[in-house]
Amino acid sequence: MTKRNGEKGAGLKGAVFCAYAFVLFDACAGHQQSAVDPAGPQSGKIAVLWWFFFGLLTTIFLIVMVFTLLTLTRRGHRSGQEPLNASHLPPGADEKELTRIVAAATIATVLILFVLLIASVSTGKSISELGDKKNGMVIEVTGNQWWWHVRYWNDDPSQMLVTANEIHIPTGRPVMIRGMSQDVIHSFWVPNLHGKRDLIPSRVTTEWIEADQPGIYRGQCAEYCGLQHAHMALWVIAEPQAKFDSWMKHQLRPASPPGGPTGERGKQIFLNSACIYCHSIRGTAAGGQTGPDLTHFGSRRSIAAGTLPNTIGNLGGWITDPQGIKPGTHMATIPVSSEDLQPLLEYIEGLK
Amino acid sequence: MITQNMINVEHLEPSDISSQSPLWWGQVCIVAIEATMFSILMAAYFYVRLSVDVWPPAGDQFPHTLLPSIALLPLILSAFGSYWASQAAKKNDRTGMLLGMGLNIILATVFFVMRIIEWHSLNFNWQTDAQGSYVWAFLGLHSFDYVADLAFTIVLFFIVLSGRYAEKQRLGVHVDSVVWYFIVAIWIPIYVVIYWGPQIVETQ
Amino acid sequence: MRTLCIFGVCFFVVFTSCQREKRDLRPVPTRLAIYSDAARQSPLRPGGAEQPQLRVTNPYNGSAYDIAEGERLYEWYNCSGCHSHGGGGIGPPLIKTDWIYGGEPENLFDTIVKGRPNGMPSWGGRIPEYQIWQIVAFIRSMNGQQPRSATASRADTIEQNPQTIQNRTGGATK
Amino acid sequence: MNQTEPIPNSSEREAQALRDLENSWQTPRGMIGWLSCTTHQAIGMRYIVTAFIFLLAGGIEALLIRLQLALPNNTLLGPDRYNEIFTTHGTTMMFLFAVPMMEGMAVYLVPLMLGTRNVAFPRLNAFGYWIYLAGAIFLYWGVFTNTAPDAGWFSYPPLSGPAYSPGKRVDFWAQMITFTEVSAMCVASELIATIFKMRAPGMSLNRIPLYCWSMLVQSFMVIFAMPAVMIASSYLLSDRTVGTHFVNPAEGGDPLLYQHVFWLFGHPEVYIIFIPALGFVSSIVTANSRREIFGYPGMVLSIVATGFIAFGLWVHHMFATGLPQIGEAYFTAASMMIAVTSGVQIFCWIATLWTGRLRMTAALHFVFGFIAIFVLGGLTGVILASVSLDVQVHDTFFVVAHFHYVLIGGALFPLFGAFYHWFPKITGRLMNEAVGKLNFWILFIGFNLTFFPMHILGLKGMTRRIYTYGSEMGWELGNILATIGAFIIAAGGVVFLINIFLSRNRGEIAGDNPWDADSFEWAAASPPKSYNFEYLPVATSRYPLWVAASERTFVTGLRNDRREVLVTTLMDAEPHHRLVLPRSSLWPLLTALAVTIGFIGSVFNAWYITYGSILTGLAFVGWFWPRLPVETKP
Repeated sequence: MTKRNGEKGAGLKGAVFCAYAFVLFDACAGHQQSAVDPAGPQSGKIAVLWWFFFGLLTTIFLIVMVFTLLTLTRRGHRSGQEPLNASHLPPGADEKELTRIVAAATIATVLILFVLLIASVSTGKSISELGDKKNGMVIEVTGNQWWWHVRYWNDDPSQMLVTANEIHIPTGRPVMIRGMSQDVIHSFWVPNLHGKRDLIPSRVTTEWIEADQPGIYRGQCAEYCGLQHAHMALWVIAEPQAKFDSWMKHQLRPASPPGGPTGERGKQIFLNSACIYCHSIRGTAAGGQTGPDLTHFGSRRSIAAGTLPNTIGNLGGWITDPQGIKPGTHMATIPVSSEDLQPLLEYIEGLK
Repeated sequence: MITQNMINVEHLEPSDISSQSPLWWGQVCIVAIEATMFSILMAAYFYVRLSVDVWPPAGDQFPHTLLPSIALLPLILSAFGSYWASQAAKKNDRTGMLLGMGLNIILATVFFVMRIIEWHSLNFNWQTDAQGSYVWAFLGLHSFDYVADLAFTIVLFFIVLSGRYAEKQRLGVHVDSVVWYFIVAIWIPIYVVIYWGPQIVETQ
Repeated sequence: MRTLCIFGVCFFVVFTSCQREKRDLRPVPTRLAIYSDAARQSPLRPGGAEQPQLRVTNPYNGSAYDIAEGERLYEWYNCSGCHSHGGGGIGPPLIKTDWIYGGEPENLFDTIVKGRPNGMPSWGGRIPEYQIWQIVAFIRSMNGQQPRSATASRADTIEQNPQTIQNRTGGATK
Repeated sequence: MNQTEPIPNSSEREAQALRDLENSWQTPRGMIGWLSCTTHQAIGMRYIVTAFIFLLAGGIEALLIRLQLALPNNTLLGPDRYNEIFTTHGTTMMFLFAVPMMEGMAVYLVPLMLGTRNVAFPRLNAFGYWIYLAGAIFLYWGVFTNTAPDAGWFSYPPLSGPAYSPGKRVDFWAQMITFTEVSAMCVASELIATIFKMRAPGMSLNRIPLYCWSMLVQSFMVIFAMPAVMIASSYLLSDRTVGTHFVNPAEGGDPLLYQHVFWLFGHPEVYIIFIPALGFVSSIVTANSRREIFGYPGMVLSIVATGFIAFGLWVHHMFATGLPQIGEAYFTAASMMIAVTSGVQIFCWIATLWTGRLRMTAALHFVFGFIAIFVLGGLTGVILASVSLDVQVHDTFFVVAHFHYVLIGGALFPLFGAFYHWFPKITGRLMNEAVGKLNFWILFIGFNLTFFPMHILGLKGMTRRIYTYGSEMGWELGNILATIGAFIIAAGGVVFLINIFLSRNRGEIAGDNPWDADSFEWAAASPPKSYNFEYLPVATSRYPLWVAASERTFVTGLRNDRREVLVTTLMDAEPHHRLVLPRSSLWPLLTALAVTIGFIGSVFNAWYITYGSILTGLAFVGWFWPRLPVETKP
């Protein structure tokens, strides 16, 4: 008897788990990197499909569990039936009925799967139709160990904007992400906007995203890409078209000159250091291509692909000890003397 | 006393040389493994080939087709030697086994020499490009199997020659022929892929 | 006997853990590297007096991770712009045995740190010392002076084996 | 069964026959004897014990992973150690625990269930074990010498290629795969030959125990799936060591091709682990519900169908790489079809339990746990089959949760059930049932606590294989729960080990058939003699031990003074001929050593392929060399 209660406990526990699940799902709402908190038509359709699957499959799970646990209660009725009859087979009538029930359950399974298949394929189809080549804009995202190179495509080369680790998009306008990779396979994933798309060397993969309302959404590399896979995040900032346009206009301008003498000194320090082998700042002699573009670094939210919030203190820590903050990163520990550090930080942070 | 419930199997043969033998099934499993491997490799070859425009890659010669085509003749004939040996093994015919295996070994060696000559004339190796890697993988893997089974046939030949053989060794001759048929048969699609593949699906 | 076996196994395990796979993810940050005395370009010394020799060894000798890092940095700092992939171009080839300024690790280090006349810039104080050592380790690997087991068979990008390239062009003209 | 000896005045002959059997089947004593052993019980046990040790090793690695992830911004393990540990954990669990464990159980149980005395190729069996052991030691030698692989258990190039994984780490991984796949293919071939040709007379295809059916299907899957991983790992190894371009896009190779080939193996691999578990469940359910299994033909067909379908859905691991839509729809449909075949099995078990008279043993507890967990894992599998949903949850902790539900729920729980079920057969003593049920509850609760929150973590955006995360991500609660759960699972493991050690020495004596079960292994002594059965049994029914004792039939006329077994026909299992199996031999070990030299050497120097081949060839000649005097026809 106690055993039976135990098995019933399993059912109870299942119910508790479900409740717990709902609580936690609820907690997802408003989260900046959540697959069930859609902020665009693509992720919206996926979320609808998700809740449809979730509801149907949970029901099926509960039905199967109920029947499984009911087998235990039936044992109670029959506990006196030992020893067995010689054939070890219940009466033929029972078997026939069972056969019918199992066959019906199997057919039901097939039908339910058909429904799910149709739902899935039609969602996939409607998502793929969301892209709009006429009105859309194209952003090239190139994965690197362990940061994102971003280029806003424009037919006019002078209007092509290069930035890193942060994507601004206008709301209500479809955006095509053209994914590429410089080294290993990465995966571009901003769950609030759309599912992930792998960035594969030697290939170009594409995906359309769109944001319904202004907001800041976090994305992260989803394909294991080596030591610092954990610290390869990016931000997608959706803002109204007008705001986006002014952002774009600002970003296309070369770097603003340093504000004061300390900044000017910082600029000289930067240009005379090895920083320039990897980083470029438009409007100066720094033209390195292997690291993120720093032209408007000060306007970005984070340092080192989402590793740290962008503050002057964090930047100081990052420049003096990148390997301590992000072990294995390709950012070199450039020798900067302590009196040079402050002007350098001021200059870089001043690149709004 | 329940005497009627016994099946007596004393009268059955203490060994068997046919597809009823477990060893035959074991060899068939090995054949299935190898066949799957080569099939996947061939599929991979075409996957890679169809993803580029120019094939073979610039600088690689088209493989010659004359010598490999002529070489098919001794190869296919060697399977008949193998068949002869396996039939003789069933009948416990020592001369037949020796002649069959001898024929098999000689023809197989002839084929292999022709392959080496052809192989040597390729102007690319496994490090050159993907086509080189695949061609060398096909040739290398097949040659590995080929040499292994040829060596096994030679060992069996000497065992039979020495007279130190019984059912087990005769069964060995029989299943050896199964593997040999496979090695001959799988070469034909590989031959088509290596020597004709670049020309059949040429897009230049 | 059994204890002996266990000791044997422990010995085996400890001493086969070689340099090859060492990964120092947080190398000693930055010292301004001046090792002018360490690098000896000629056995001749001024005044004939034997001066005490300062020995420097490459901490990354034989380390696969650091050789690979060196290879990356070799590209990133555009060494290949002059030296190509070891074959030389504007600058001298690096796949060779006769070096103007010596081919030992400390000589290479010294060359990179100080720069050399006719175009080789000085990198000392500009990039961290550990990266210079990584580049040195990579350069040595191009000459086959690193263990085979620690060097990559090929790059993922382009064919670097001159022998193969030669075979191929040779074959094409045949 | 001794009383069925037909010859009058038989006791002396009987004793002589037993002595002869004992003499011809026993393994020689001493170290050499131990190394040359070829009996299936011993080899099976070696597989089981070795694989269990690797389960513990993989478990410890899992605990380290969980400790690192318990708190945000944790610095217990650096990124390099963490990557090594999760790679080793996955590799160990898939290749060094799950597959060998299932093989070991089969090597032990299948000949007993079929009513024969050994597998068809006993020396190949021993060889397979030595190769597996060598591969396992090779990988862990790497782990302990700071050469652990760190590119994930599927090692996608270019990350695992020569440029981004310097050193020998990935080579160790790839070559370990070669070892285990050779071992798996040895076992698969010998199981196919055994199940096809060495069944008890009368055990026609429709009387084969479901466990043996599942092992047959599993073996065929190994035969057709393992060549794919052989190719994938060879691509990687030859690219890394001799500079080929199989996966190098710059020279015409293709990194995606590696994924295709790997998953062409990798997806069937999951079923290779899971299908034997279906067999365990069927055996346990039949014995403990004390009725014939419901829907035997449906069960067999669905196992076979699972085996086929498993080869057609590998692409659902690659939905995020961007495929043509028509392909996506096909693979979605194929992936969902698996739910039908699994559903049929679940329905049949529930029907059997429904109408049976249950005996709630510890083993049956694990079966109930299996149904609960596996059904949930299967349903999340349906979610993963949908392309649109998959691109959201792929490579997140949702997937981690899913495959732990199907693999731990679908394979480990039945396996624990099988331990409890067959322990009395293997040792002669029953395991403690009360501790067993406690063990079940600890594992069940710990398991759900660990892996259920991972579903939610995945939906909240926590990607796989990250070694740390920021506290602003809102992932703390799920992670700390999972870590607590992991330690509860570990406690369950400890309870299991205690139960094993106590029961082994002090457990209740079991007798031949403690569960009153139906299949032939319960007709043998507990533990089985080296020759399994004094007289090979004849199958007169699908449930031969549920036939009244007076109607059971046996085989006589096999010679006892050598290792003779009976070969029967493929379909109807009519006796066809007798077969002499080889004696104990050192050659399997020597051959395995030769192969090991070739495999390990070739990681460092390609010429070792040649040296190893020559050594292996010589060893094989020794293996097949006719012994003097040559056994001739009597």
